[in-house]
Amino acid sequence: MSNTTTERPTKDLAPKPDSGGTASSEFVLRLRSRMQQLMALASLVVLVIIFGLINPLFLTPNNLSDILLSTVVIGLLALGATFVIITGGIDLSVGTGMSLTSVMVGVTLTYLGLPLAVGVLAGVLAGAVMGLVNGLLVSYLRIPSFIATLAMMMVAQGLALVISGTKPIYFNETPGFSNLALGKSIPGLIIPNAVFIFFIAAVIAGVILSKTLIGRYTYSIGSNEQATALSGINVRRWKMWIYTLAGSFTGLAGVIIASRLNSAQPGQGAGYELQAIAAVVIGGTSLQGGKGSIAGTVIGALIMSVLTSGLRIINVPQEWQSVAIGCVILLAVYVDMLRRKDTSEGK
Amino acid sequence: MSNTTTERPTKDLAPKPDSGGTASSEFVLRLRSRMQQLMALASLVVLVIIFGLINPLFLTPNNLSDILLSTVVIGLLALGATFVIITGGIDLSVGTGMSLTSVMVGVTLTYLGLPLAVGVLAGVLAGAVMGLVNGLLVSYLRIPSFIATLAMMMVAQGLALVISGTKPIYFNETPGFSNLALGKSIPGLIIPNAVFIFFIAAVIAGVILSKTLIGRYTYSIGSNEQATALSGINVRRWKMWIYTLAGSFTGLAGVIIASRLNSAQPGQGAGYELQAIAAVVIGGTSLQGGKGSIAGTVIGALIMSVLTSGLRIINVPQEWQSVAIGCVILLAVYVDMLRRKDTSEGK
Amino acid sequence: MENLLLEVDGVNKSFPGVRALADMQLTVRHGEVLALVGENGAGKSTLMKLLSGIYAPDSGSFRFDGSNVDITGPKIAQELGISIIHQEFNLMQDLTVAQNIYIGREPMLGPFINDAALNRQASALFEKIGVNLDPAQKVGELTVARQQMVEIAKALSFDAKLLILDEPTAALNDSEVATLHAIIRRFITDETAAIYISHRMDELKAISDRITVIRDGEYVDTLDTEQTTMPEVISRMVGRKVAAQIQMKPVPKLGEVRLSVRDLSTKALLKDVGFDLRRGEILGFAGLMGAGRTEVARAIVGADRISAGTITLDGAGVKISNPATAAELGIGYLSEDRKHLGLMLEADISQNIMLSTLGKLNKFGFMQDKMLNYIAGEQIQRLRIKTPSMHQAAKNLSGGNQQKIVIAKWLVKDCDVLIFDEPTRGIDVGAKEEIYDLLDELAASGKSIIMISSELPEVLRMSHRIAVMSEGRITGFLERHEATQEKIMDLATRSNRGAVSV
Amino acid sequence: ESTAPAGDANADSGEKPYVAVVSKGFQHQFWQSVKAGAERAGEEFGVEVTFEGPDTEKDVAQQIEMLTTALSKNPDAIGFAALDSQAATPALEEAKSRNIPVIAFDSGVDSDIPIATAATDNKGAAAIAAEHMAELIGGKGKVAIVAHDQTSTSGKDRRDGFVEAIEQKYPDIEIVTVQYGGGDQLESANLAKTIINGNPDLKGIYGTNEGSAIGVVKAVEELGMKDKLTVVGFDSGKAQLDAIRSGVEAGAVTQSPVDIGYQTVKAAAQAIKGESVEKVIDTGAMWYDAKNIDDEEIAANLYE
Ligand SMILES: Nc1ncnc2c1ncn2[C@@H]1O[C@H](COP(=O)(O)OP(=O)(O)OP(=O)(O)O)[C@@H](O)[C@H]1O
Ligand SMILES: Nc1ncnc2c1ncn2[C@@H]1O[C@H](COP(=O)(O)OP(=O)(O)OP(=O)(O)O)[C@@H](O)[C@H]1O
Ligand SMILES: [Mg+2]
Ligand SMILES: [Mg+2]
Repeated sequence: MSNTTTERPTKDLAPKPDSGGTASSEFVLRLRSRMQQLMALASLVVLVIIFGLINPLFLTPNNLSDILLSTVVIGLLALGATFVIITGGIDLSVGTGMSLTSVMVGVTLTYLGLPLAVGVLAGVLAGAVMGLVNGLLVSYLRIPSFIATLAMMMVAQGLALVISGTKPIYFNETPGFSNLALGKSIPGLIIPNAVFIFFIAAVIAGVILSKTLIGRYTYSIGSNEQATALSGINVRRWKMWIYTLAGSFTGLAGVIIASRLNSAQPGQGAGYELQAIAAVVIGGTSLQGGKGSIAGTVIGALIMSVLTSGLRIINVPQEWQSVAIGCVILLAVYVDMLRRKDTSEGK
Repeated sequence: MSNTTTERPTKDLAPKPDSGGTASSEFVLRLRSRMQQLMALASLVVLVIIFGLINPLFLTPNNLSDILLSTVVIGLLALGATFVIITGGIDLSVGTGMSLTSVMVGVTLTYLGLPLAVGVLAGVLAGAVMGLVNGLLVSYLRIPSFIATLAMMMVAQGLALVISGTKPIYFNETPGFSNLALGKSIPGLIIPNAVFIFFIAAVIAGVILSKTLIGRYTYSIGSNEQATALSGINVRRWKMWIYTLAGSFTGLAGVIIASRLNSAQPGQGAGYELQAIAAVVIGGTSLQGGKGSIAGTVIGALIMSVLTSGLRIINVPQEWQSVAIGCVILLAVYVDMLRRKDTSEGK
Repeated sequence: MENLLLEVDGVNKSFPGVRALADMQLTVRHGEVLALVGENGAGKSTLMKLLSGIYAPDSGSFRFDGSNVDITGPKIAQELGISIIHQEFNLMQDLTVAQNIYIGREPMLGPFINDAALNRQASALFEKIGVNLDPAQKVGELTVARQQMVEIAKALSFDAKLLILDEPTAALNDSEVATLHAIIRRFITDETAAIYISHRMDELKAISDRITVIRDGEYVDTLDTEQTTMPEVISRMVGRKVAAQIQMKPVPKLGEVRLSVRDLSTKALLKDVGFDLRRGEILGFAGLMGAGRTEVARAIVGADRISAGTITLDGAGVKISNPATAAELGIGYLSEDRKHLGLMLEADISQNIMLSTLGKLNKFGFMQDKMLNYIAGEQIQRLRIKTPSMHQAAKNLSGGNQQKIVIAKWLVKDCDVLIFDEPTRGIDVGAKEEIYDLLDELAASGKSIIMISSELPEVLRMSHRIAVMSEGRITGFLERHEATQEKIMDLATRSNRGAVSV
Repeated sequence: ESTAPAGDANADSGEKPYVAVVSKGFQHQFWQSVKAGAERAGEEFGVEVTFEGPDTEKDVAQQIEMLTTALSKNPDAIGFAALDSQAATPALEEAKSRNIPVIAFDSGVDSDIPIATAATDNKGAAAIAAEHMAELIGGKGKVAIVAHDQTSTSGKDRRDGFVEAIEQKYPDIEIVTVQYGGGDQLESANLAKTIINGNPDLKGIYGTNEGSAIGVVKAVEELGMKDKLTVVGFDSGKAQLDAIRSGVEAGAVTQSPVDIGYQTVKAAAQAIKGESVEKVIDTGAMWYDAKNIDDEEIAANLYE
């Protein structure tokens, strides 16, 4: 409590009794909210520099491009999870859900032989439907999101196995499909399409979150759901759509991983949800709801993949890698905490 | 607040000045809080009956005893997790943490050749230390519990591998050790010790939670951390101890699993945390903090193991098992919701 | 000087962008009740938070009972004998009343908490101070008013020398206020004193010995209650002369019936509630704590489920299943519980104000942020919300300013029927008048208003007609010309006489 | 600790050549034995070896990440055990285009890029288990399978090899259920007990890897059904060896994990030097039981 004192003010800013905001103090407040992202970005840069110093191979364009590529799947999952987490919920279904949507892509393209675009759409749609079901469970049946999405995680895992016949579905008949993720559309650049798709998805998510109605309601539901409802907003319906939106990012992740592996792997995905949530939280989004940003999530996802890849490239033995990742995550979040140092006791 | 409406005793609109709680209204309130557990218990009984009807072999004493035994490990982890969750936190480190503590038991008994009791103590203590670290991170460094325990999950996994030299440690030199879990101390009863240990641990946990200061502050911190701090309670210190307490249950789980497998398996445990949390939440403990009970957690853990075992014994194909578990969890929680039916827009 | 329990001298405290206290001073004598008054955001709560160890001062000194003290935490304050009832509740909703009161001081039986003794202790305390609470009930199940009683009981349970009450009566109605005053008087001895913060001027006269006025974080003056008049206090508060007595405007000619409620019942409390609300009418709702006024409002807007009853709007029957439907139909509800049901505390002011109107401010799916900020800025000016910026988090505002945000939220929404539940809770006298004028204006422009209030003078001042509730029923309607405090109290204390129909 | 050679190290640049081995797993003893074999060959042939593998044998994507990172380290050769050969194609093609030789191991890589494969024929190995199971239970009755994975190649092959062998040759044997315990001992023990409880007339259970087999052994021990059930396992591990010695488990099929690792790195070292390597190195699988468990040929392939 006593640490409020550290929020010591600049004495010159005497309050105007009925101001609508002085320009300078407004600037301070905005700067502060940007700081958080700057800080996370700084952690990221520091990590890159450290790994680069230890092993210069880390900084080769090829490796950096690989790191970007390895960010894509967790990154896409994290984009969707950001929305859900800002509402104060949690989404555990993204990992196996991704696996289910990739199977749906497989069914569409390989089993049904439909055109590529239809397959992509099917994947995204499958994700959206899954999100919709999550949303219905959470908002209309009022099942806590942890339970609803945990159940969905199990159901998706089972369905992925059932639908695929417990074996991978390959995309050999759709030769263009693996180009979707791995092709290099921009001549001269070694960065594969998947990375661009991820960044475009991130920009879209960012715009939705900060500039549209559904984004605003995402924040306000997370800030105070009851107050939002009493302000005449149909919280249940919006929440349903927010989960649906989140699900479609999972769907996109399913499409990309299928394209990257040139196969739909029904058994994988478990465990990805924790990584995605970690990326979101490292990016400064609060699990209490109401706060967060897409930029933060992108940085968080990058931190995770830089870490994983960096530890491998500097040949840290595998058993020590997880120890190191754990410690660095703690450090990154702690530095962030230090900066934000506010009066509330963290949960 | 709004949900108070339906929970108000209709009769007691104008309580008498001499209140102190009329016997009858107190009784109603208590009954109501028991109801929740009764409801979960009812779900459990219904499940048992259904499985028994489909396959009578499910009800053989042997199978029932096996189900109890299979509840023990997740159940112990869930006991600890209950404390953390009631404070409004979450503990993701219980799974791999259990693995680390079982390795510590192995080091004590097999590598150092110390007596059995020391080994058991070492396991519980290792868990407590891990919990303490979690607690320090959460309360003094104010790292969100999700992140702190996620990091601990990774660190514990790595350390278990490092300390054990990435191989299992066997207890062949300590012949009594496997009796700890599997021996049958009560003549004539087929139920193994591990089950009794679990129930004793549950009773202890229950008493601590409902009758002692640490338990009271667990609820209080979960209800309103700031108000608790303003009431002059050293929230940080208590939170640290609560996590430590929770960790010691993880430690006990590590001892039991080591005894049951007669070996410490450094690679296992990942994924157990979600099962433990699921057991806690199915048992009616709220992830928002402030609410929950040990009895609920025990029932929740039993529901999980009855479900898993039941679906196997009635030969549901594995890929459908997870679908079915997901659906039953939903149903169990939904029924519980329906009963609690409040008018507010819930989370 | 002689006989001082507390001396505050030269205290400064600033927050980012806000100078909350500037060279503040204050003295409290043994055996007195010192009232502390000032406009919303004047710095009253901040000063009290310094005294109770929640904030640390930037500079300045505190002398308590003759020695210099450094109050570094709530525990230190408790040990010194300073006990505080905060403006905002600090209760653990999931714990029982007794558990809340004695947290940190539980009677033990070996290693175990002796809950029986705990409840006995609490019962004894309630008896001693004359409040009426069930020690074993969960606090979350209590009404706001009863929660306030818990806070009071908790503060009194310490053997405090100095009792600080920061707007303890904002959630109470007159009879409860009287109870509280009796409690305070019993508390005061030659050894003790109390600081009493309130915006209800009539109370100051009743309870205080001296009145300290502060303005914009600065000390203004201290007056003897006996020798001063309220208009004098008010003029020092706001720094200008205020009209002594506001003229009550005559009841205007009302329009046709807009909202008509019949036989409204809920499972919990309401029984056959029925009334009509006309265009341009302000219908006041009076009643004792728990009478069911809030519940009527919540039932109408669909926040609570109704078990029976019909609602007709502009002649057509409507089914309102949730507040969103209500809002679409043009019915808005301002909740009495701003912290839990009104505000997004972490979000900034403009987001809070615009929450109910966001749906109208998007073009091709994108939010019109310029427009949004413009409107929010207008409201901040109009209601004189004291803040360095519209991007300040709501939690950083003073209580009264927070209440203004909630009001602003419904002013921008432009509903035809507005239900205001305790709209002036925590708002200072000057601003109150402005809000009254605002409501009058709204009514004059054809809006229909239901105003629920526990302050009888406010109900009498504002309402064109008054509905009085008791135990979930409407026990009577009073036209403005016939309404008096006595008649209202009579109706409010009736029980089981059946509902009065419209 | 080994560090990767910086820069574009080659066999002739003076530094030790570097072989990156990406396996299918890491934590299990089986993979640790492969790792030991790989490291032994590394010492013998003077090459630097790193060894890593995904957390679970389902995580195809994680393995691909490991393979790409390995490529970033400019290895002189790569040892690779594919969880899914197709998924690895782009990375393998990159290796090919950079003239980095790839040696496949364990269940092999279904592609013509690897210049050599040191592998176990999992289906064949499972068939061996089936033969012995059939023989031990007298050619008829009910058996069950506790498998370690439903989707990975090794999991499927060891299940299918067993099932096919039984179906073709032993019409009187019924496989009542296949359940998957993820190779987790506790989980496998719990589910094996349920299978036994649900099928009182069960004759035998087959566990498809170390964790599964040990789980089955635990179940049989805990239920005291040592003499009533025939347990057949896969791989080794101390608990399994003990069970075979004590008679709880009839026997198991072992691969040659150490040899797999050894042969992989050996082939890699040869390829780096430009020597020719055998295209297929069969590392074999053999049955062992209480009788031959201490034979030199067998014991060399068992790990504790
Ligand atoms: N934590 C904080 N951060 C920033 N500003 C704050 C904070 N707490 C209070 N303030 C500001 O300090 C000033 C004084 O607030 P305070 O709560 O003391 O007012 P008050 O006199 O109690 O008003 P009210 O009658 O409305 O309760 C206000 O302008 C308020 O916005
Ligand atoms: N005796 C009581 N015990 C517990 N809850 C009560 C009691 N009386 C009323 N309540 C509940 O408290 C809430 C507030 O009561 P209500 O809104 O009906 O009263 P009110 O007339 O607005 O009075 P106030 O807001 O001053 O308490 C309602 O939801 C009601 O169900
Ligand atoms: Mg105040
Ligand atoms: Mg009310």
